[in-house]
Amino acid sequence: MYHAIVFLPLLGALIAGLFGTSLFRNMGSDRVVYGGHHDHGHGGHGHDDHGHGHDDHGHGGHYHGPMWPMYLTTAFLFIAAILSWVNFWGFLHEGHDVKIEVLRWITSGTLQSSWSLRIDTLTSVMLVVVNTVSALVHLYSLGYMSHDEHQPRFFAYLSLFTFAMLMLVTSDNLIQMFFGWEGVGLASYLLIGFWYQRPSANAAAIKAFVVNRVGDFGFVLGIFGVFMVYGSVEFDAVFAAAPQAVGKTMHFLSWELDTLTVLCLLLFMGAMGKSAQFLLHTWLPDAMEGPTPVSALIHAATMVTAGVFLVARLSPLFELAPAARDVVMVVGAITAFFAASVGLVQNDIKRVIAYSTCSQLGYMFVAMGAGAYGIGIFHLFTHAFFKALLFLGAGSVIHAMSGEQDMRKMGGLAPHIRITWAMMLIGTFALTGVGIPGLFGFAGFHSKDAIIETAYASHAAPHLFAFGLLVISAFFTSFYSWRLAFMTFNGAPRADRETMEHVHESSNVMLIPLYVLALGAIVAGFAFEHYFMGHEEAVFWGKSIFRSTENEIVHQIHEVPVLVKWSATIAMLSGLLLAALFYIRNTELPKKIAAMHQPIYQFLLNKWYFDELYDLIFVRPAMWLGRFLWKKGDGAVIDGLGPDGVSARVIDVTNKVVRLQTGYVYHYAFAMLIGVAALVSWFTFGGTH
Amino acid sequence: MIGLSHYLTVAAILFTIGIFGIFLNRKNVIIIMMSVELILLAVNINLVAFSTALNDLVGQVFALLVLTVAAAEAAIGLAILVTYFRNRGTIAVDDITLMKG
Amino acid sequence: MMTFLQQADAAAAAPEILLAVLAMVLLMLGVFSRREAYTTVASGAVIALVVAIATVIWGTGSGKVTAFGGSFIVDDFARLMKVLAMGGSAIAIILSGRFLGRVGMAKFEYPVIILLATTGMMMMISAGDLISLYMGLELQSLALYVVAAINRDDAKSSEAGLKYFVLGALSSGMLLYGASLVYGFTGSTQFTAIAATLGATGSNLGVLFGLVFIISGLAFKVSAVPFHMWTPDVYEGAPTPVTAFFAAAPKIAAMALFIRVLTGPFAPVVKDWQQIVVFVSLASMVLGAFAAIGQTNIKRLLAYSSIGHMGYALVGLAAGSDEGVQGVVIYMLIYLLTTVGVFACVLAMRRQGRAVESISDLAGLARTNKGLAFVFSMLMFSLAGIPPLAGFFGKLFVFMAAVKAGLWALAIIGVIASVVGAYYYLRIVKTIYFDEPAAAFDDMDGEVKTIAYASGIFSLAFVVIAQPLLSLATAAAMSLH
Amino acid sequence: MAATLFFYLFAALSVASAVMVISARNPVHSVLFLILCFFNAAGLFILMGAEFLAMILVVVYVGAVAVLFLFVVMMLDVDFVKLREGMANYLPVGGVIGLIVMVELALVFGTWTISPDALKAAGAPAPAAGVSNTAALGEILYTKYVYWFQASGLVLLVAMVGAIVLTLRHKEGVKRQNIAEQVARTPATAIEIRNVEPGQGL
Amino acid sequence: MNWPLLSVVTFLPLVGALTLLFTGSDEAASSRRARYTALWTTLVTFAVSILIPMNFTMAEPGFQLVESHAWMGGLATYKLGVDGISMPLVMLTTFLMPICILASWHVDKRVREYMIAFLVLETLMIGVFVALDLVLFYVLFEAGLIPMFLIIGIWGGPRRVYASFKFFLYTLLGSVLMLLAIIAMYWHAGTTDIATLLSTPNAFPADMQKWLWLAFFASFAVKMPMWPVHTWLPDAHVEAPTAGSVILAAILLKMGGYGFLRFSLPMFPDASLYFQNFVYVLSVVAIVYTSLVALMQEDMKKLIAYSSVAHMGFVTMGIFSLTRQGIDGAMFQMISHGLVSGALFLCVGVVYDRMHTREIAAYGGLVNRMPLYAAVFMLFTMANVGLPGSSGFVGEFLTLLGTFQNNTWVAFIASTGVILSAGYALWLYRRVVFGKLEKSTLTWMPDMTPRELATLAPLVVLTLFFGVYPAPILDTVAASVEGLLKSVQVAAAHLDTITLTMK
Repeated sequence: MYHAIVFLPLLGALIAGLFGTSLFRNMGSDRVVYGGHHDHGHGGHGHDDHGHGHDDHGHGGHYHGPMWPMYLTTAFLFIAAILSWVNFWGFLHEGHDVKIEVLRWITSGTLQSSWSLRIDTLTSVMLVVVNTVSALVHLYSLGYMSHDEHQPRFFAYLSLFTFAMLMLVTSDNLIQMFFGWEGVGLASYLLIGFWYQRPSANAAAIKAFVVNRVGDFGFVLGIFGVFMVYGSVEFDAVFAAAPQAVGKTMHFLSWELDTLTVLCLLLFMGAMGKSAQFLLHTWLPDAMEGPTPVSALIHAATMVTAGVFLVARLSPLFELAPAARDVVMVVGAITAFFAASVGLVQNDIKRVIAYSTCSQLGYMFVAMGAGAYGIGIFHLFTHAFFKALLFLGAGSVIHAMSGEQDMRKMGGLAPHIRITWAMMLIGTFALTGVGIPGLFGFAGFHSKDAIIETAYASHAAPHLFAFGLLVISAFFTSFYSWRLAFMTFNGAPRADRETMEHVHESSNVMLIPLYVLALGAIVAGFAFEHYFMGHEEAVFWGKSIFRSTENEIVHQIHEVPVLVKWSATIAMLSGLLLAALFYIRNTELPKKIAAMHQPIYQFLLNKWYFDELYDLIFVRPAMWLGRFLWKKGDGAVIDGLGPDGVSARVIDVTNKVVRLQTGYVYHYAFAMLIGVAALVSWFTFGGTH
Repeated sequence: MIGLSHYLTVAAILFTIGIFGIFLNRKNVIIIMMSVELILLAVNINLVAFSTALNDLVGQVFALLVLTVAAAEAAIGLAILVTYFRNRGTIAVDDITLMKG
Repeated sequence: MMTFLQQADAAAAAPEILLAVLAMVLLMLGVFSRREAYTTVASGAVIALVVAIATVIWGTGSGKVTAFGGSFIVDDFARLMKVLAMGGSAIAIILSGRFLGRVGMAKFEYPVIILLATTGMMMMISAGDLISLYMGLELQSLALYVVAAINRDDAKSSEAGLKYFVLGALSSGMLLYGASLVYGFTGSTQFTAIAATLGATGSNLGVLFGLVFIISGLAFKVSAVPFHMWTPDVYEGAPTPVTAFFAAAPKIAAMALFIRVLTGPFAPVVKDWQQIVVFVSLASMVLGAFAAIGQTNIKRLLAYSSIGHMGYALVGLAAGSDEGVQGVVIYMLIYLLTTVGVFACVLAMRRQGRAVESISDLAGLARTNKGLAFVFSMLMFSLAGIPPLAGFFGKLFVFMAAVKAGLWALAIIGVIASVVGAYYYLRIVKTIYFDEPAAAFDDMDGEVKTIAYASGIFSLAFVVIAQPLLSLATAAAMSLH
Repeated sequence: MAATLFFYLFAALSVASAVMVISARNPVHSVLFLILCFFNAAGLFILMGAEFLAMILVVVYVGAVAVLFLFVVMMLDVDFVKLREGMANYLPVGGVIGLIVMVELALVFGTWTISPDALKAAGAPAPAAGVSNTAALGEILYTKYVYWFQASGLVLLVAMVGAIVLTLRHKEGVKRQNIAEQVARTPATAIEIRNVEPGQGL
Repeated sequence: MNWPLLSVVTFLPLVGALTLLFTGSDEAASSRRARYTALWTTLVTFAVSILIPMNFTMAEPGFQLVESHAWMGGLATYKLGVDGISMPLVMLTTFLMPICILASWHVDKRVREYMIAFLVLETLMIGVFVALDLVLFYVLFEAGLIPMFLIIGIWGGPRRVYASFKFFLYTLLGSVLMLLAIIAMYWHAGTTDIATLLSTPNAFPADMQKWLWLAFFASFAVKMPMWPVHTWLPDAHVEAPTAGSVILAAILLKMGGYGFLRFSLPMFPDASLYFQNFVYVLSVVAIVYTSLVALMQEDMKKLIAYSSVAHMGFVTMGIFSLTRQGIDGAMFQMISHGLVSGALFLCVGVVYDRMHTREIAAYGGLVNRMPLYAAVFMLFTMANVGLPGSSGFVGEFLTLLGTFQNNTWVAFIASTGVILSAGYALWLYRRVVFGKLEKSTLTWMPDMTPRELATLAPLVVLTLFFGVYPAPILDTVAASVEGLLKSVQVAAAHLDTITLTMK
């Protein structure tokens, strides 16, 4: 079963990739006449590739090949998803951990790692999340991507991504985890750049990959550190030995630092990259260049949560490194606040959701930092449903709007696409955390509000800081979520006539996933709260998450003041009201306020100028340095003093030497005399005889 | 009393003059050839002086052979000079620079 | 009553006597034949050399033989070097054949003079006495002056002869002066006696001065810096086959003499002459490498190349050890066999019957004459000392000796100079292989082609066939004791 | 005392004439000074007791070599006046170096002593009094040192052949008598009989 | 094995070359025959070489399949053998050669000479890896310059003369010092037999070791190439024909790494420890510096060449980490880089054959016409970036892991190379493959031909295979590396100032 869960997507990817694509269609023949730079005779062969706008369907042409690879791939995913639920069901009741070694991988001296499947509660939760969302996104894409000539490639990428993600969550050692880690990065890169004709998509893809690599840089150093300290990269061995390193220091760079803090922070750096945390978040909004299903799958539900998963998985280490956890909490809180603040003013429908994702990930990390791993994972779990729902819903909107993503050109869509509207509302409820404490709440209500309480209850040093930011973020979240909903669905249509005439509800193949996710967004919270953070918590998580005996956070959150309990709800309501005021009641107000506070507005609109800042301090210097080292370093200094310089000097010497050979006999004789005189003098005066 | 070193000194002076003649002369190849003869003469004086001092005839035999060879050398040298003159119409040392570098 | 010529002496000097007599016979043949006798005399000269080689190998006994009261030494070293020198001469005569005919210089005296020069070389190689040394040297040199100017209607050729003569005379003057000093300060001209005296009294300034002058004279003959300056001009000016001859046999003889003088009579003052040889060797390697780069004329380039090569050979001598001598012997052997091949290739550079000498004339040879191009390039790589070609092993052995003797500066500068030197050899390969082809050369003469190819094959195959040659060299080096 | 006087006379004259050899304006004068130099050197030889060599020096050098030089100088018929345009302009440097060598050589000679080993090494000890220098040389030259004697013969042979090959010219257009050819002449080679067709020329 | 397997493998290509040398005159027909002769020769060589691993005992750290004959008058012996370090490199060579020949199918200039040069080169390269005598090693090591010089110079691009000279003289200058060191070793140890030298602990006194080490370093550093003696490589790569670049990157560079492992480490352990930081610095600079330079390149091959320098930086760093993982990683990286960079050059060759330019700006949007090419190129780009699952990852990871054990700074800075490599590789890919197909000159481009696919397919398979299952290589090198480290450890035991981390 486990093999099927993990490897069916891989199989699907291969099938879609090899049989569905046009890889071999254009294969040249060896008889091709090579080499005509200006051979216009070949012009006729060229495709007419012009005229594709920046619509969501980058390639005008339809796919004409067989559909079965894609159906098969989707079917595989559904099988995997169902198996994952079966497995999850097992863990809800007396599940037991499983470890399967598939193949030996990197072995070198004491370093042993293998491809293996480690199934415990944490993994099974992730399996459910990944496979469910993935299966639904596959299904959705059958409709959404039906106009794209590269549909099979898309499916191949999706399945490949799923496989990598599964490898990540099932790994039982850090290296395999790193494989999955980078694998999802690759898939993300491929999918963001799926419409390769768009320069912006390509740029975003590279950005995503490179920024992720920055995180991976920390991650990989963390792995090295773990190996250095524990002599192993296998979780069981490392976790078993983890306490040995408590209080010890290690020599890292030029400092003696607390071992566990260093290791955890390095590993957390990986998490920051993958989960788009503050400072390493810049790629996520740009990643919206990819097709919308991708955003739903990768940039909302699964990949970006890998960082959270990592911290949870490594809870035995983080639990012993409180300093590191404080950092996690601070970073999470800042991210939550920062992303939410930026989300307030964005106009691209997907970007708003993207910032929302970023912000929600911050919440999860605050939970992690507080030591409430189960709660963080719970939010991860619920978030997957409603955020995927939002994205797919947004996709449906975009689909309806013929590819338009700018909310300023939407409005008044509710009557035309009622189902989508309903689904989006459910997603918004879930995200903003609508619910009545103690009674019922949408998914986010259970998980997100719990995190806010956790932050308050935590004993970590920055807990109040985190709490404050989270509450503000909750308010922001509510505001931008409703802003999105109102701007899109309410008011008068701002799109042109033609577009509006085309607005249509999506087909069932796209709506069914929405239903399923909406169901999740509604029930996932209260249905599973019990297991993830309730009374069954300890049993449910078993050994997959480690909490030290002093860590009582799960119980402490029940003892927070009432005001704290209500703080999230209040924030949510005020956000809702403000949004209603701005975007239903008085639609001129936002512009006025923006005009009044232009600096702040611009600051937020430009995402705190992070892109510009990074461009200024990393990208440009790197480029400048590269050019400088190339032209000046290699060219002028190394070649100039090295080979080229030396050969020039040799030529100089040669010219001088050759000039000595004057052709005059007396010069030759003189040279001989000088030689003799020198030698004779040498023996007379300086000789060592 | 005139000893060996006197003769040797004379030889050294002649030798030096010979060398001077070769590289200080810029105009006439024949002078160079005569300088060579001076050098050989210096050698001969050396040999004979040593021969006397050592009471050994080999030095004189050597000098005799040097004389012979010097004659042969002069013949060859002059022959070459003649061919050169026939080709170039000059024997100025400064002109012997078809080849250089 | 002493007999005029004792039998034992005659036997030891049989090859020389044979060669001299045959030279005179051929001279008579040439003088009294009615028509152009060049071909006949040349063939006769080659046969004479072959016979003399056979005599050296089979007719001079074995082990160390001295004759004429110690003035004449025949040992394995002498035998090997004589064979090499005579081989070089024979090849030079063979190479000269049609070339001289084409420029109207096919005089029968030419092979005769070469034979006499070779006799001189053999006397040098066997010299056991300063006077023998001088006589051999002069016999060789006078003949060489003549052949350098043999193309007497050519201004360059006679200029070459003139320069060679003037400087050669100066150098033999110096050598003689040195010889006279050594004679005066040791009381003898005999190598063994000199060695004995020096061994007993150690060096003194007079002997050292003599040594300096003698080394100067010898260095001139091997064209080592700073006594090298005649080389480029003479190489360029002399007719190509003559240059080939100059580059091959006389170098062998001079180097042999160099070795014999320094390791024989002056063995006791090895520390002193080592300094001179190190200097000379270093200067030669460096100058050879640098100056050659600036050349456009292939013969001139080869002249500088040979200066450099003599520098490398002297590295072995500078070591002042058996390994060193062995290295020099191997080096000279490889140098000889490579050089004749190179000159055979240069002789093949003819267009419309006219010889061309510019490096750029080789452009694109690889496409007009694949075989010649390949051989030429391999020989260039060999001269550059790139393994697995023969030239590398020559360098290897001399540097081995230098390293063993602790001459690190010499070794390091030497190898670096060899890299600089590689540049100009590469440039020729580049011209041959990379450049756009110029007009094709005329068809190669059969004998030139044979020699070129044989030399090319030797330099390629040395890596496999080295064993017997190395043992010969070892035996030669050992026989000097 | 007389020996000393003569030594200085001969030495001074030979050095002086050597200087003139290389500095005379006219090469003919140079040759003449060379001859003078040789004469004085011969005098030195006699002072040292090498009479035979002194004689040979005069006979061979003055009689043959110097005269040869004279011949060539005259034959080449160069405009010598034009040639003489001063000495080298690097005389100072060259002079200094030359002088250094000379001084160093002189230094060495000052220290010369005959080591006992050197005396023992004599290859051909000078004969006892009574045997003339010439006879003593003759004794050994053709016996003990026949090898060198023969070698010098070869050297001379090379010189002869070389000189001839370089300078001998068969002038074109000069008719030479070839006796053998003339004697061997027959009517068959001398007369050609042609049958001339009437009305047509040859 | 009672026949000289290694000699046969080594000299089979030479036999092929000689066959070509002595046959064929008619241009067109002989070109055709030359191609097939070369292809078959290399294929047969590869087939025969498969016997080497089959007859190889993995657990045995010493040399196997040893042959020995007298040579060079007692100075040296003709001795061949393989161990875990050389065997993979031999296999890499024999494996890549048929691919190179196949990649050169469209060479139409002086085909016979071309094939001869490659076959000779193959013999020399195999010989370098199997030689067990210092002199023999040196001879073969150096001799490889000649065919490579000709390959670059005759069949190269516009600046081929400059590039070939630079390549030749630079590497020659590096090696001649090694020759002197070899000689010194001979006089000191009395032998040039590598196996004997390896089995003699502390064969050379510490002071001497330093000089010997430096001399060997001069040679291998240039060959690798290490910063700052790397500048010949970009030029050579840019000008060399495709197959030449492949050989250069895939095999010739490995000789440097092989040399460090075979000589520097085990024979001069004290010096290796002494110079460890020195190598670290150079390696790290190489990684960062050349990655940055690669970022700005405008020529595809030059970019890949610079990236090669960076990757070789990982190799030297790993080797001199003196840890098991570092050395294993370096060995793996060498093999992997052989496959990946070779493949990348082949990829460039594919488009170069069509457009005759390597300028990045001349391309763009190739994926529109050449999806298969795009897929393959992507795979190797990712392998170059060191994505886990491709062979590129394993080596990079292990070398960094090994280095981290004894110098965190080095590992830290070197790891930034991981980020930069992603930058330049993906940017290259984007500029060449992605985007709209806007240039009219590109519109006729056909996708890869079956021949081109055949050259790349084996590399695709191996890159993925070794990425997923590196054990064949790691197991092969294990015993030898273990032995190597033991000898270093033994030698280092008396150096109490330096502690080795042996994990």
